[in-house]
Amino acid sequence: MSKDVMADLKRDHIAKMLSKGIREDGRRFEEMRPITIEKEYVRSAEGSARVHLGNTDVIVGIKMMVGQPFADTPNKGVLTTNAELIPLASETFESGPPGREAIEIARVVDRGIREGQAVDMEKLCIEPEKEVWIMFVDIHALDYDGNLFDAANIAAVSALKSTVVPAKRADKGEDFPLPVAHEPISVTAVKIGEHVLVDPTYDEQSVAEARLTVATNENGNLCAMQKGGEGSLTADEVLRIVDLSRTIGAEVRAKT
Amino acid sequence: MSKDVMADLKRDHIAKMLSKGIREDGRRFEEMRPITIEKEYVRSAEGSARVHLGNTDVIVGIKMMVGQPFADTPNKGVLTTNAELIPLASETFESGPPGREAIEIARVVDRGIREGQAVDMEKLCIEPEKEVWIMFVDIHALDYDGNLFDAANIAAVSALKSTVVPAKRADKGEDFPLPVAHEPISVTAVKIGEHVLVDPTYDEQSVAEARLTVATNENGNLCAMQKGGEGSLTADEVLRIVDLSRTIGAEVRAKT
Amino acid sequence: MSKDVMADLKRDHIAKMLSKGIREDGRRFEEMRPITIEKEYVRSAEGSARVHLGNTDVIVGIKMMVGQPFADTPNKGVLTTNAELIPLASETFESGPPGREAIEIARVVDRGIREGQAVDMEKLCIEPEKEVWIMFVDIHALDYDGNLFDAANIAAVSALKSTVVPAKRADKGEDFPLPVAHEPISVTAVKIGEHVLVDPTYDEQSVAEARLTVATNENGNLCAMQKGGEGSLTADEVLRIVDLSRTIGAEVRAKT
Amino acid sequence: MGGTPLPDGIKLMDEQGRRIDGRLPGELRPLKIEAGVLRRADGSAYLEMGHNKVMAAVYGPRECHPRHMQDPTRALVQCHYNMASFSVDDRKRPGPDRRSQEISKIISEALTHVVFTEYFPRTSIDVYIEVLQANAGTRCAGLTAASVALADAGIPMRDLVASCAAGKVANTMVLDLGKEEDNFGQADIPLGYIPRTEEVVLLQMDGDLTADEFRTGLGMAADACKKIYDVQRDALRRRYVVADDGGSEGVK
Amino acid sequence: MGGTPLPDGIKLMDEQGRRIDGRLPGELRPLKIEAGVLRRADGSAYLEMGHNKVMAAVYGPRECHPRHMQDPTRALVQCHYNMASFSVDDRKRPGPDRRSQEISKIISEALTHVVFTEYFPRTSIDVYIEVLQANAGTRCAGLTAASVALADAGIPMRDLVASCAAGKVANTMVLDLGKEEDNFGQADIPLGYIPRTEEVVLLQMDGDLTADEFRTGLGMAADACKKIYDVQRDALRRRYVVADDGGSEGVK
Amino acid sequence: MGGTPLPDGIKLMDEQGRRIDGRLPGELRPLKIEAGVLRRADGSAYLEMGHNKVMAAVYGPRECHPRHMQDPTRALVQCHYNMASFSVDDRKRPGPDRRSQEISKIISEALTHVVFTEYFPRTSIDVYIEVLQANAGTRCAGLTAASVALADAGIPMRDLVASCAAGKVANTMVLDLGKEEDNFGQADIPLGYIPRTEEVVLLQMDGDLTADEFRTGLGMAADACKKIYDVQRDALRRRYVVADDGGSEGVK
Repeated sequence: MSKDVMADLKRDHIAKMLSKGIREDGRRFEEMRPITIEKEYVRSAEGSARVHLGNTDVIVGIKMMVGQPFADTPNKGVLTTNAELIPLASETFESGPPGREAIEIARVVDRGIREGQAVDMEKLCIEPEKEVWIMFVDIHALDYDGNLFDAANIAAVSALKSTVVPAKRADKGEDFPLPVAHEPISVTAVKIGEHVLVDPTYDEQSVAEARLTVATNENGNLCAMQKGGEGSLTADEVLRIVDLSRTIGAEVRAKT
Repeated sequence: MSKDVMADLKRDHIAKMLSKGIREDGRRFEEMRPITIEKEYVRSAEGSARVHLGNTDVIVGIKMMVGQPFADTPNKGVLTTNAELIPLASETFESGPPGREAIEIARVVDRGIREGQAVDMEKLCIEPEKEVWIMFVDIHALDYDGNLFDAANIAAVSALKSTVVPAKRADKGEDFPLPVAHEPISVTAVKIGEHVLVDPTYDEQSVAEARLTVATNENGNLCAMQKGGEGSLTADEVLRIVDLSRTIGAEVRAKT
Repeated sequence: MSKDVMADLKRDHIAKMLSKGIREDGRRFEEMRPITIEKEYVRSAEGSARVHLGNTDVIVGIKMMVGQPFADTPNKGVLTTNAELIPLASETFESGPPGREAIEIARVVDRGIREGQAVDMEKLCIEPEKEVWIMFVDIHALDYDGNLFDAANIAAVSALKSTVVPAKRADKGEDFPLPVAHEPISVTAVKIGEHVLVDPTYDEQSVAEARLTVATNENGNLCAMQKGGEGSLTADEVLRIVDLSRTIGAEVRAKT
Repeated sequence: MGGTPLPDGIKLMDEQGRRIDGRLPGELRPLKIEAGVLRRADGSAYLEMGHNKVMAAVYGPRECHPRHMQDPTRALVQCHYNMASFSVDDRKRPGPDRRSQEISKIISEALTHVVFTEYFPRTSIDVYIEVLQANAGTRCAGLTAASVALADAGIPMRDLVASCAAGKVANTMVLDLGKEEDNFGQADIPLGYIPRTEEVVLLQMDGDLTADEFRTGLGMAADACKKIYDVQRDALRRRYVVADDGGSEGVK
Repeated sequence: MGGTPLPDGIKLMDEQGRRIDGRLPGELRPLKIEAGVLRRADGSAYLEMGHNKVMAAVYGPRECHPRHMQDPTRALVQCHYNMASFSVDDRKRPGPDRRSQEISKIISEALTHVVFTEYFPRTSIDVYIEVLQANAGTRCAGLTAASVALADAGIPMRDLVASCAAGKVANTMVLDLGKEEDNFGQADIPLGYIPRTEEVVLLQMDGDLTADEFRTGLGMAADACKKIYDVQRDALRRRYVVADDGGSEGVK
Repeated sequence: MGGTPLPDGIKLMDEQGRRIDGRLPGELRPLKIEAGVLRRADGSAYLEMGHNKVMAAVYGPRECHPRHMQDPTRALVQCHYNMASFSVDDRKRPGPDRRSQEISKIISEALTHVVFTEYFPRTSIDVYIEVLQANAGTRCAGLTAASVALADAGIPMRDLVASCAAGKVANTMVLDLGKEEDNFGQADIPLGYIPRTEEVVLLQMDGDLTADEFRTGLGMAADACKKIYDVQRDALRRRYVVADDGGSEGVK
């Protein structure tokens, strides 16, 4: 019970502040937290980045392996995205195989990279139908203060941009930089009462009714979207968040 | 406790009626429930059938894949039978990997098909030791009112008879109908007190002391048998159920 | 609570006796329990041994299979050690996949065999980079009265010495005895209060503060070591146990 | 979206603006819903949408296991979306994969919004969606069917959720993508919607769309949900009439 | 049954009616049972039948975990049949497979019939069967051994269950199939039987049999169970005598 | 130890007695520890030792789940050692393998020795060790970091555990093996040690050593742990100072 009482109190407090136009950390409703990106953070990975989005801290490592293509895309590399929400990062994360929350984050980040055509997958073909590069995007949360969707997306795009395909080690010619073609950036907003806030903190996220993540490309086109939460959005709210995502996404992209 | 009290009351009621020669749905002791069979129910399967046995409702789908033979049967196809007792079909079924109940049903249906030589497995050899057809028999319960053994067996045999091996799709020559050689049919009976009833409902099954499933072929020969339940049977009861199975099995076979 | 009270009482009793120089079964502190070894206990295995160490009873079976070498050791066989602490052997063992206790035992036995170079793994190469012999060392506990580390190690070494590689069955030439090069023997000691005892019984183990397993080879060299338990050892205690292990290990080796 | 190149000889849209299965851009596939089709479940619905065949069943409110998941203030709506192994061309391995877990999560959230969960604290309302035959759009089909099954189970609800997708195919915004359109199209927007209150409760998108195209698609899908909503209500009405004819006590 | 063709040069029965291991059709393999062979378990038995080596152990009655499985009216008899990885020619992967789960289920049911479960409500009686060396007929060997282990544990029982198989080999009904007979024979009928009350508590069959052949096989197996029953009782009697000699308090 | 033959052109030790990374035999790799680096955890520490990068976090004392694991007399210290999939050259499959479970067990035991577990009955103190980049010696790095994280969490402790390995390379006893030395060396002795009380709380060894060599290595590692202990205390002192500067209430 006490947990629920706490949640109610927190919700009331946050909502009251929001009605005065104030977020708990002083940001504007449409403002991301500070972003810091450390590329090539992990030497054992082919590409990596550690991203702080406010106090949210996440590492993405890219590993490249030679393997078989899927039957229906014989001349394309394979993308595999995985998120480990290890209990080191939050008491709300549990040990064991990825739960629905981790799966959702991995799949939304994957969808952004895949549908946003971040990587030219045809250039990852070694021999059609036989051998291609398998690209593992592994998301590792270290400290969780909300909005892992965007933090992981930023880290993934940054890591991809720093990745060198280890062709020489695998006896497949010379090493080459991963052919990054686009930089899809996601922006996540939540709805709390009447208000729409981008880049929610843990506390904001925990009292939010609904969440919408929108990934856009350099040309402002949409490539992926995911609504979450048990509340609803109006079509107008959806369209407003789409607009926010296009604008803010462009600002974030400049930093990756 | 209330569950056990309920079970006791139910048992008393059913037993009292049986001693007057009456089953709860008015059937004779040696009478199957009405059977309806919809073949080719699922287009995405190579063969399929949906069977209603009274209110018990089950789908069997057959999928054919090219794969490797077992080392000790290099010139034969491979049979794999699987049962999913999904919680959609009954509150007594649980999510997760198949439990002992599902495994028993799958294995008894498998034994009937395999030992009854329903399919000429040598005709499923593509190249000895290298490539054969793998036949997946997937049993999916939709509504559970007892006696899944027989419902699944009937659905499986019906589905096999409707199966077309997709050789063309796999680039292995022309499509051909699955070579069905025999039609092993199982009949299940339970013992409640002094009485032996065929094709038990859920309620009858839940108060029965023992169960015996007997599968027979067109020639009246036995090909598979499985006793279940914590009660015992006399040898005479076993032999009587064997006889029932041969007679009733022939009637059921005519409908598949 | 009662369990803990029991443990306290047991500890007090054992400690009191030890302070008088007496172990519950009358052994000297530096004395192993009687060892009996039945080699070739299981005909279905390529090699096997059943070992009683006092009342601790364990079987090790060796199975040999043809498989692929690891990439970094292309001309060597592969060693895989597994322990099943099945609940038949003790009420403290649980069903299901191996727990940390079983994993530790398997890994310590594995380390002894591997680092002690018990088997000349290069002679298990069939064709470099392509085919080698995979050696499965399976440890099966039957009755658990403490010190499975040493019982399993003795059984493993004895089983290896009785192993014949079934080359003929696999169509790889003539059968030949497994090339056993060394016989690493482990000796385990525990610390209870001031005292160090080798080869602890279940009761001794359950009240011990720390455990040290040391495996040595014929030349008296150390090849593997593992400390366990929540207590500590002094460097002197460690070195004393190392010496014990060298002396007692030589005596045990003579029996395998 | 697919990313697979269109096989030779396949055209997703012809010169007359007809789609590969003959539909117009704004046309749904044939939709059929039947409520109350299972005996054992507390509520159920069977749905066909084009070549999709989906069964939904509801059990509950009932005691929530494991107990530490119980919410003392309300019921948990737990959806389990599952594809039968034979529902797709290449046999699917039984058991939940990552895709089905994601779908289960977002459908659970969408349904939670319409159930009066606060009436049934500490309980679980379990929604099982079984895809028997899959042909693109199964998550929408499943959500639509599950809403009807919840109502059939007599669970108090604010409203029904209707669901369908819009998408982009051959540079045209269309409704309710079929299998080839899903494989070779340009974008897909699955929507869960409450037509009466105009609320979006499920929304995903993948592919490549301008903001304008998205706005158009969202509108098309929302409009189509109104039609689906009518079919849902009709199924429940027929169920009620049948029940009434046969004596409502006799049905369950 | 096998379905594998008989390798060249192997004859399952010779002209004199002798089987491949020299037995007559109605002859059991050599059987040896020893009770009380493990210290840690509450009861145990070791059994050899031909080249089968099986160990059975019993723990309980003890508290049943997890708690929601407890039956307030009686004990649960839970059998866990397991084959050691080295018990067969091709190494078996550790852990339960479908076959062992099925066997565990039917042995649990057979043993439940003879245990006075109602004396120990809410408890579990756990029976572990370990196949150390397998050579056809391990489920019968396991059930026979488990009965003895239960009695050795002092669990109150109506009677012992004896178990063996009949089968058809080279067109002849025979007892207790060996490995080659199991691989290349025509039918197998594993039976669990209580000789005194003439009750069938475990029964399976696979292969191809006429009704008459089955009747014959059932009779043969039931008769053989009487002999096995004597060996079981003998093992328990020896155990008692040994215990008595050594002072009954000293044994456990 | 490796057993892999040394690749051509690689020498583990040169004529001057310098190791492959330029260190002298008794020299540790550069060590850096920072305490209190995570917000969400109750305590944390980041550690770099050579090319190892390790994060440790502590949660608790908190309620122990599942309940049947609770100890009514004390807290359980439960360590979970995990390698990130990208921390090694060949991607590691996510999830615990046998190696990480063994390491988790021995680190749990080592830490239990120094925590006043009796102050917190029925609770769990969870220690998470994440290896972000691995370069030999990660279990020692993890244990060293975990000690600092426990202290940072304010858990009452007898003392800190320091950890490092000695080993044998090119017939020389050396400290703190690097990756090539680990792969191609002759022996490794990971040690967990409490310098003040001179207690060994973690100890493993593998390879080939005479008793004298082992004695030498144990001594070298114990001495090195004193230096590591100083770096640990220094990290905690800096943490305190920083906290103090910024106002101790503001930090957590």
